[in-house]
Amino acid sequence: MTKPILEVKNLEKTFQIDRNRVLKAVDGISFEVFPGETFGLVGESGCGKSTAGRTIINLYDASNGEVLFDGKNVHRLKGKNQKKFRREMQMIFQDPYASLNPRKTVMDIIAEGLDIHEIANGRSREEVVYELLETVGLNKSHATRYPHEFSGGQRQRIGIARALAMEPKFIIADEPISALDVSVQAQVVNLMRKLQKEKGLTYLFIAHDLSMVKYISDRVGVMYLGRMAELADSEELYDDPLHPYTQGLLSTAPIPDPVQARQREKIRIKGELPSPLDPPSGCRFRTRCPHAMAVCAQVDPLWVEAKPNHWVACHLYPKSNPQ
Amino acid sequence: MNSTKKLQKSWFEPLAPSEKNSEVLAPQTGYWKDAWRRFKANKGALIGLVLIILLLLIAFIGPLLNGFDYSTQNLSISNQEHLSGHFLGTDSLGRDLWQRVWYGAKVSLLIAFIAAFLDVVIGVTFGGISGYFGGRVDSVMQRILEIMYSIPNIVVIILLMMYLEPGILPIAVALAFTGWVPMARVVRAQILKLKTQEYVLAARTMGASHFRILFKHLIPNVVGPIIIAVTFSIPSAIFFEAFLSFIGLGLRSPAASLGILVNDGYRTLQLFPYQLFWPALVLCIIMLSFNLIGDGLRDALDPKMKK
Amino acid sequence: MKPILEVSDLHVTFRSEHHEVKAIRGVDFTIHEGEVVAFVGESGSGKSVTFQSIMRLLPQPPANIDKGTILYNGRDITKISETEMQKIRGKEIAMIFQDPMTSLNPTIRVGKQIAESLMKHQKVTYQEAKDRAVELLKMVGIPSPSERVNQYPHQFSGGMRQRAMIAMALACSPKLLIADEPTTALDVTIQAQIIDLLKDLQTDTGSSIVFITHDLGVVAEIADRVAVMYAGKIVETGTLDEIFYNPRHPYTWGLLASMPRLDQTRDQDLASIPGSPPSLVNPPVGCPFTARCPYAMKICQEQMPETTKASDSHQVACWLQHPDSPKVENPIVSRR
Amino acid sequence: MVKYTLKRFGLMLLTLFIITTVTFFLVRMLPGTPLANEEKLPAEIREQILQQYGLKDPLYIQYFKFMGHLVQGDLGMSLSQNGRSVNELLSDRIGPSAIIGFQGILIGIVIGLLLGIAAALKRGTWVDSLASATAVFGVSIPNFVLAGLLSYWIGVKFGWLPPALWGGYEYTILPSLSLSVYVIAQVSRYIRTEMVEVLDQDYIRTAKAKGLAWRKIITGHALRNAMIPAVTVLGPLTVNILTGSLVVENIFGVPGIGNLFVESIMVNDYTTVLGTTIFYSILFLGVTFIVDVLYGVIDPRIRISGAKE
Repeated sequence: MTKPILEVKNLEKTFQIDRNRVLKAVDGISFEVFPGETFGLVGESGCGKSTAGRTIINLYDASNGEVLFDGKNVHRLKGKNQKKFRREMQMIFQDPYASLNPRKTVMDIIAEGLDIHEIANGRSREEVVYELLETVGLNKSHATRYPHEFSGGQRQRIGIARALAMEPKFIIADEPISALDVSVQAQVVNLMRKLQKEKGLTYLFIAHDLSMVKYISDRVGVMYLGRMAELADSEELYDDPLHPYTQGLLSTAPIPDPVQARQREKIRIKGELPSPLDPPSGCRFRTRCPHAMAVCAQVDPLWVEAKPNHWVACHLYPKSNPQ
Repeated sequence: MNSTKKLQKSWFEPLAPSEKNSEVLAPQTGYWKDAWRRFKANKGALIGLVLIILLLLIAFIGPLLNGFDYSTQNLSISNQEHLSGHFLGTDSLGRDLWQRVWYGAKVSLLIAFIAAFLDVVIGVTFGGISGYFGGRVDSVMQRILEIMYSIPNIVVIILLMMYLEPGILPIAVALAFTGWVPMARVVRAQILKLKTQEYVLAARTMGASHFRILFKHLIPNVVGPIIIAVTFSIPSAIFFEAFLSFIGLGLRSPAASLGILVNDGYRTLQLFPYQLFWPALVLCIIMLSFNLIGDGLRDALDPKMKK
Repeated sequence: MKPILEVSDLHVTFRSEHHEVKAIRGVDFTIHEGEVVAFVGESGSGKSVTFQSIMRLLPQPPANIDKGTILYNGRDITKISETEMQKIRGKEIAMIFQDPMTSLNPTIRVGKQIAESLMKHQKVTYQEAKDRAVELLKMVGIPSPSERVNQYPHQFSGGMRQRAMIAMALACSPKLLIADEPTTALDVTIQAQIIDLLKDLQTDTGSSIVFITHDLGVVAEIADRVAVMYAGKIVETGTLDEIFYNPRHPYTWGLLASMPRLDQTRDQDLASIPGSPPSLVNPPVGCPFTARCPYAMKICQEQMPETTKASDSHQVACWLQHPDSPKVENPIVSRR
Repeated sequence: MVKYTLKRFGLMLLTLFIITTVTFFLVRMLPGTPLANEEKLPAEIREQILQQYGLKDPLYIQYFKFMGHLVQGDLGMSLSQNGRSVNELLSDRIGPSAIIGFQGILIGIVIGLLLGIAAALKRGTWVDSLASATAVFGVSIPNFVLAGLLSYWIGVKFGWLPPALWGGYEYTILPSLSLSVYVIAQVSRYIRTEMVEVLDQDYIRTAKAKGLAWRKIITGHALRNAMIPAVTVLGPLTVNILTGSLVVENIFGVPGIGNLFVESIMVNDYTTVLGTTIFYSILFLGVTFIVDVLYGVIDPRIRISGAKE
């Protein structure tokens, strides 16, 4: 087996809300991402998936645990290694309106990385930008324009071009399509897939839409209230979800097919997300779980490989139970 | 299908991709061009701009039109409302009012501009540091700001003026002493909001330095609100300068500023109201113009910040 | 089934000093008693504007109904006075909105906000209305309703607020409920709960529901009939099965194909619709979808297609339906 | 909520302490002596007076003495008015100031509110234009100019009201009006903005969708929510009234605190200047504090969750 490009080990990220309250946004998650694959991170709002992504790319310091990129801890990088990391890992953002500086032209936005790292590799800055615009399906004439003149989908392409300018190996896509219209979502997803094939990119794809994550990812991790609930190959996760939360998510995810919608088994997740400031003891999901047992309130389930390459944290699976 | 008249067969041939109207982009507009368009559409603002330009022109050219100066006294022609050559008459010491008004206007404006400049320097630095670095730095600076804000500024200015020698620079400094506070608040709030914007995060993920983020991403996006705040701090400075002279803490005669002239005008109000009227009119026009321009800029530069 | 709402040739324009946006450009449809009709479309397609203008919720100016009739129970409500309209709003036709955070008044207790509607339409006292509000909150599944009724919206979670909105809308047992993207702002698990709730309430009360959404997945869960909107027009309407399994309009094909299904394999690309919707400041003279349509013909640029019937319940506005046009197969394999 | 109030109160006391301290040293370090105007006094009498007022002590002793008295509410003796305490002076003068200040703010708020609401409801009509014209003129005409114009035209030219001095009720009208114009401008502008914003909110649409009458929506939903943030404008208004009172009282010869303050500055009466400054600070801080607490009480989001967003 190849070596992972990214290893996340027991990562924690806490925020001090005020003197007495601490928000554990990410509470000890571990996973690996291998070169050339797409790893999907899925969960509802407040589950910590975006915080995880931002901690991995070192926008936030880790409160505990570590993130290894190419074997090096990203939070301890200095000097040249730091610079190299800033080029090799890039991010695509959610909001196509807020992610581009409104006062800059498309040229300057895309070339920002080139300017910071002084890399145009002998070619002129313009040439590189023009080529990138072509790559993402825009053209030269767009370079002198400002972001507000573009549609949401076009802006997202500009964001992708900006990331590509650094010739990265790894891209974190933080809900890149959730702000876009349905007909435009597919354009962006197809573009991302095309780029992955052509450039051998590795993706960490963060989203709340299970069907899109499942479609684009090789492997998927499901997060709930700061913890990882389940992790498996995407087909496997769909065919045999182990965690009751994943089961619920799969059965509630809207599918554009009335017959299937009518026929599928409906597992409803009752109640609402508890406050992340005051999460339930033991298994985080127990307050909404149809299978909750006494043990769930007392003991944190262990993160175990219930089936080959299929990990889960749930007391229904004997190995998860530490006793 | 009544309107389906004679549809020709050829119309049902597929269109080549090149024949389709491809995506039309919104017309190309820069931020400033757009802002200028909105500003022009605002009649009040335009009037304000024209008034202030005219006023500045007259303030510089006007004094050349009669041969007097602002300080020469001639008691033999005191308090003459209509006197050839003296367009606005003379004051109680026989000084030419036309000269004094324009000289005073220039002095008042100079003080206001210096004060506004100091406001920007102090306010932007303070607000920028406080907002950008956040955390403990911010909470300490925020406390200072709160305290500064809760002291009635007029009291501070008066106390300072009792301490400082009246002069153009001291007055400007005293005005800036409290004047920077609103500026700092505006800048801090903006930076606080902007620094979590995704384009700033994007710059950080690419390894941009603090310097680059502040000057390439944040400050350019705060320029609008800063300009607006400056435009409003100028009339406020003009007001306070005049106010200080009025209560006797500002510049003193024979120097002239609009405040001194208004104050002098009051002494003779009952008998010679024109001596109050002219300087008061110029003062009001300046204040009005800047307020109008400020309103226009607020709508033009920051359509969302209409407060 | 008796028609309850019949809209024909509705045109709505937003006018400002600088330009006009022709948001709705000739919309016809009928809602029958007891059915759930979904209106699907992208942002800017006019689905929300259609119903907000029917309810006269849009500020006028800038919005203006230029043309068209809206028959509610046979009566043209474009002609009635504002006071008459107030008797219809909330009592006959109720509405719930996308964002439950901003759609409730933050400074008024939830119970009072529900009671307002009852006091207006059923002339009951405040106390009676409040008692009824407790029942309504209970009906929409809010635990300990007698305490909740005295709380403020910010004390409710997102899902709870949407339930409260539903309780408010159903207070006077309206004949028609317009749900404008009621689940878009909610998480998937909560979205499913709200859809279940709406379905159950619809079965119990037998009222009609118009469900406005951009999500075909949600449509598949709830609708009896579907209307697909694009650039201010309805391009296709039909029963749920007709739209999903026998769609006729290339835009509907595109929409259906661009959504991944949970059982979709990864080797095939998603079919995507190139480009983005046209600006409605200067809408194209012909079919608005022409620029993005893989089957576009010359006629499409020149002339708006007529609405044709594919079946009694199924209508399409596309030149491909014309006998002279080339035969195009529905590219989506029927997955029935 | 209680915690929030206490915290605000603490901050207010701290601010007051800082202002008092800074003012004290600033005033004491002023060039020239308080008795500069009475240079002809024999040396020993000067000494005696300085002794009597405690001005011979080292500065820090004076400071502690002063703070000690201040805590008991004693502002010390006036230097210019023999034998009178600053407290006495202030209580003599507070009446006229309070009357014209209160009337000014009342007129300002009532007219400002009506104008602002009308402008927001009739956006784009002549009412709106009138309101914005009033607002921009109101902030552009300095109150010392306005006061002069009112005094000259209404007082001298037409003789409708007394142009100056202090007597019966009619003497309060012109000063109050002079003070109120700025208040009208600020309040109407602020209310209009808030109101327009509130009318744009989704919950107004919800109320409309419930079938409520427009009038009911305005009174039951919009006004209430627009007024909550408008409470905060009271703080700046107080400062303005205070600033205005300094000149307006001077121009109209109103025997108020503003006049006292200006007179004391002229004659270097340090203790009175100091006392008046402290009085003004307490007034302003008190209003700010009340506004803060009031805001918390009338906005349920703060009252119940205890935090500003």
